[in-house]
Amino acid sequence: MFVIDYIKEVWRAVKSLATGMRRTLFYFTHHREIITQQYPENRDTLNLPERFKGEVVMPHDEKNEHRCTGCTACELACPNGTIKVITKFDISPEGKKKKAIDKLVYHLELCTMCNLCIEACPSDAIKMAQTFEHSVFDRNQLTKILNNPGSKIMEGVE
Amino acid sequence: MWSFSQIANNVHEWLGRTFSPSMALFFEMVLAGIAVIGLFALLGLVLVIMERKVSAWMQIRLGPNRVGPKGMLQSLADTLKLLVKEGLTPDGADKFLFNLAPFIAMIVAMLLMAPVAFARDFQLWDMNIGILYVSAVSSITVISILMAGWSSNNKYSLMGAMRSGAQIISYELSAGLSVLSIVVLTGSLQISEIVHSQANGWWIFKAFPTVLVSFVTFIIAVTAETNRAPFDLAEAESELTAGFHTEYSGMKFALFFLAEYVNVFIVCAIGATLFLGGWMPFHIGNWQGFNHVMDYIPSSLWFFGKTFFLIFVIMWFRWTFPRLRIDQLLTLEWKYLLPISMINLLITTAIAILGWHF
Amino acid sequence: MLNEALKAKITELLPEASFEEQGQWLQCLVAPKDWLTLAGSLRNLPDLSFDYMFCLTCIDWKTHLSMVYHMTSTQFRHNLVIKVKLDRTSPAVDTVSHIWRTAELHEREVYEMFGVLFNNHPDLRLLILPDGWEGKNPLRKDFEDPINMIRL
Amino acid sequence: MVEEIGTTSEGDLIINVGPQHPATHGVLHLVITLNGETIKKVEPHLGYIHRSIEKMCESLTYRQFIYVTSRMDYLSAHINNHGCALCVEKGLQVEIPARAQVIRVLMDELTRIASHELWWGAMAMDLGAFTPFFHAFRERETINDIMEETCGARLTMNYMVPGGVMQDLHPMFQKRVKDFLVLYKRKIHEYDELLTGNIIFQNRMKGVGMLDPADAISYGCTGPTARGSGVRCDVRKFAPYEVYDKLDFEEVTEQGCDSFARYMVRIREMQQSVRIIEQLIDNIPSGDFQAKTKAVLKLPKGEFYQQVETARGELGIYIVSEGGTTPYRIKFRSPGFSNLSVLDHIARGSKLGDLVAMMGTLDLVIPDIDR
Repeated sequence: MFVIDYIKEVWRAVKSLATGMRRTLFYFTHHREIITQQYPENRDTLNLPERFKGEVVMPHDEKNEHRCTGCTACELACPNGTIKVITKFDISPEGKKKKAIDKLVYHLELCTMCNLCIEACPSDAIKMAQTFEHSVFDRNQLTKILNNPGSKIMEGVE
Repeated sequence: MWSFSQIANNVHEWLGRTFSPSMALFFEMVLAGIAVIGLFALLGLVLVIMERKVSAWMQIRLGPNRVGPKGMLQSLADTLKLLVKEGLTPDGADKFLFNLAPFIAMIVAMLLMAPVAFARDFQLWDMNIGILYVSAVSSITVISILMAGWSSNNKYSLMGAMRSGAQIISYELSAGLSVLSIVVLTGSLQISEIVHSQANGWWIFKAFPTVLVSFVTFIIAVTAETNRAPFDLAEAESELTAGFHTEYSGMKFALFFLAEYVNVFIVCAIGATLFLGGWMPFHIGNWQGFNHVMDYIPSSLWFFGKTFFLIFVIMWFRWTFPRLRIDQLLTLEWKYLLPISMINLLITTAIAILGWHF
Repeated sequence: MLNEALKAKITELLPEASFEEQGQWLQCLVAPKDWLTLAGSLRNLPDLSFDYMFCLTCIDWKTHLSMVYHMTSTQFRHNLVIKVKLDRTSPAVDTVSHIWRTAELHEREVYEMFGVLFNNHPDLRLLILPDGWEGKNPLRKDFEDPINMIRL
Repeated sequence: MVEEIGTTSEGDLIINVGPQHPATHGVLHLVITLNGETIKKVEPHLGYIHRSIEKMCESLTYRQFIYVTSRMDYLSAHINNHGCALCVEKGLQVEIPARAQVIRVLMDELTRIASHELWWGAMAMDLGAFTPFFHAFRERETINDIMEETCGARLTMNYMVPGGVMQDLHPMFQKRVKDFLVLYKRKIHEYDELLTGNIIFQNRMKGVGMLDPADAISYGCTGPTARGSGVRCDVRKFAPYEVYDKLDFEEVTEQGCDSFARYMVRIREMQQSVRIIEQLIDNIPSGDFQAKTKAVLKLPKGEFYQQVETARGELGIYIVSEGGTTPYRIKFRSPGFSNLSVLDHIARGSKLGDLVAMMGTLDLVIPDIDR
C-alpha cells in the first residue's frame, strides 16, 4: 500500500542516517582513536625507517676517509643530472698517478630520491640519509659537496 | 539568587533614579545594543571553535591546539586575521549591493535576538507576536544572500544565491508548520507564555509523538534554512567553490560567517524554547527533591545548555552526511517534510482541542 | 581467432594489406586510403568484432610517420596492430572516431603532438598544448624547445 | 549584466570548472555549458600539468625511465613502475625470480588498496561529507608506512627495476601487512555505515552517470569505470602477468552501469586485493629478489607492448626500440585519459551536482591524463 511504503521508506532513510551518526558519535566520544601526529613536537620520537630516502650522503670514517673511487657510475645512473663527479689525479707515494675525486657535487634540488645512484655504486661509497627537513632560504645551499674537505679514499677500495 | 533578571532590574532602577525617564530609556537601549553586539561577537568565537573541535573529534583529529590553552584562542586569532585582511571588491561587481549584503545578513541576525528569552524574565522585548516575528524576520536572510550572489558578478555566486533562494523559501514552510503545532498547543505567540506553559513539563514530553515529529521536522528545516550541511547547497564548495560568498574576503566575509553562526544559535534557541522548555528546568512529576535540585541550576544555564545541545546536533549532521542535490533537496521538502508536518499539525490540533496531552 | 585465421580474413577484406611477423601480436600494414573501410569492417564483422581500441599513437621515423592502432575484441580476446604509413610533410588520414569513440581524444592528441591531420574529425583542436601554439609538433624527433628543452 | 558573465545566445550559462577548483583534484579544466542547473556539454581542456613524459623517456635509459612513470599516476606508482619493468623484461627476455614476482604482486595490491582508499575519501569529500576522508587516510597511512619501510618512500617509490625489485623485503614486512589486514577488517564495516548505506549518498549515486557497456568499450573505458557497467576488462584475468594466473580472486563487476555500481566495484575490489594479499603473504618464496641483468640494458630492435591493471584501469606501455640503450619512442596508454573522454557522454542532461559524483567515480588523476 502507498502509505505503508511511504512510511517504510522514511523509516529506512532515518535508520541509515542514524547509523552514520552513531559512527561519528563513537569517534566524537573516543578520543583514544585520534591519529594526529604533532610534528615539530614529536621530532625526538620520530622514527624514520632505515631505508627512507631523504638525501644522498657519503659516509666518512673517523680518519676522514671515504670509499669513492670516482668511477662516475652514479653520475651515469642518475636520470636528472643530479650528481657531478669532478676528478683529479693523486700522485701515490710510489709516484704513480691515481684517479680520485676532487669534488662530488650533489644537487639536492634536482634529486628525485630514486635510489639508482646507490644501486649503481660499485664500492658502496654513497648512501641515503634519513633527513627530510630540506627547506632553506637560498637555493644555492641545496647544491652540496658530498666529500669532506681534505678527505681521501679508504685503503683497499678499488 | 544571582541572576540575569536581577542585574537587569538593578541597572534599570539605577538608571531610573539617576536620569530622566526618556534618558534612562535611551541608555537602556544603548546598553542592550552593546550587549547584543558583544554576545554576537562572543557567539561567533565560541561557535567557530566548537565547530572546529566537534569536526576534529569526529574526524579522529585533534583540531586547533596551538593558539592559547588547548587551542581555545584559535578563533580569536582567525578573527584578527580576517580583520586585517584586505576586503576586495571585484571590478564588475555592483559595488553598493555588494557592500550592503553582509550588513543585511548581520542586521537580520541581530534583529532575531530581540525576542529570545535567555533566562528567567530576561528578554530584550517580550512582544506578543514573538514567534511570528521570528519567522518573519528570519526569511529576510534570503535577501542578503540573493543580493550577495547577484552583485558579485560571478556565475558561481549567482547559482549559489539562486539555489539558496529556492531552498530557504521552501523550507520556511515546514519550519513554520512545525512551529505552529506548539502555537496550537499553547494558544499563544508570545515567547514568555510558551515557556511558562512548559513549567510542568517540556512540550516534547507532554505531547510526545506529534511534537517529536514536529521537533525533527523543525531541526531539519532550520538546518536547511541556515544553509548548513547537508543542505549547504548555496555554498557547496565542491560544486560552486564557495557559492554566494565566493568573491567576499576580509571583514565582509567574516560578517557572513558570523551571521551564519549567529543564525544557527538563534534557530537553536527558538527550538530549545519551543520544544525543550527554554530556560525551564527539567522537572519530573511529583519528585519534589529532584525538582528542587533542578531549580537550583540557574535558568540561563538551562537555556544555554539546551541551545548548545541543539547546535551540537546540527554540527553532528554536518560532519556526518554528504550533501543533497538541488532536486533532492526540494523533493525532501515538498514530498516528505511538508505532507508530514501538515498531517502532524492536524493531529496536534486535534490533541490540543481534545486535551489529550499532559 | 588465431593469428593465421586473422591474417586470412584481413587478406580477404583487403588484398593489398601486408603483414609483419614481429612483436607479440599480428601487425598489419595498411595504406591511408584503405584504412577507413578496413576499420569499419574490423569493428563490425561479427567474427572479428574488434570493438575496443586500446592504444592509438604515432611514431616519427624521421623519413615518414606511421600511425599505430592497437585493438582487441572484448568478446574473442584476439589482438591486432594496424600500422598506417603517412607522408611526413603533409600527413593526413581518415578519422576513426565515429567507429571507436576513444579515438576522438587520442586523435586530437596525435594531431597536436605529431601534426597528423584527421579527415572528418568532428573537433580537431589543440587538446593539451596551450591555445595559440605555433611551431613544431613536440613529439616529432626534430622538435627542440628553445627554452625548456630537457638535456640529459 | 547577463552578457558580461558569459552566456550563449540561447541563454545557456558557460562556466569554467577548474583549473583551480575544489572538485577537480588537480589542474583539470572543464568548460561546462549549463542550462539552469542542467549540464548541456562538458568540454575538457587539458595540459596544465603536461610534462611530456613520453618525450623525456626518449632520452632516458631503460633503467632510468621507470622512475618518471611514478609521476604519471602517482596513486598507483608501483603499478606503473611494474608495467614498465615488465615491458623492458619482455624485450630482454629475462626470467624473473619467483620471490620478486610475489613481492611485486603484493606491492601492487597494497597500492591498489591505498589508491582506492584515497579515492573513497576524496569522493566522499566531493559529495560534501568530510569525515570519511580522514577515516580513509587512517588505513592509507598504514599502507604508506609499510611502503616507506620497505621501499624507502611513501608515494613515488621506484621499487621495481628490470629483473625484479630494488631491495629485498624488510624483515618486518609480513608482520606489518598482517597488522594492516587486521586493522582493515576491523574498520571496513565503518565505510558502509558512514557512506555506502547512507540514504543521501545512495540517492546522489544511483541512476547518475549511466554508462552502458557498449559505450564503455567504445570510449575505451577500463578498470572499475568499465566494470561498473558489467564489462569484463581486468588485465589480471584476461592477460595475466606475474603470478596472477595462480591466484584465486574474483573479477569484480557490477551491472548497475551508474555511479553507484562503479563505487561498489571499487569497494569490492579492495576486498579482493585483501584476498590476494592473504594468499601471498605467508607464501613468499625464498630466493633472489632480482635477476642478474647487465649493467647497461639494450633492448633488441622491435616493439613491445605491456598491459597492467592499475587502480584506475588498463595502463599500456608501448616501447619502440631501435636497439639502443634508450627507447626510440614510448607511449603510455593511460587509463585516465580514456576514462575522462566518457565524461561528456555521461554528464549530458544531469545536474551540476551530479558532475562531481561522476568525476568522483571516474577516479581521475590529472597527471595520469596529461602525462
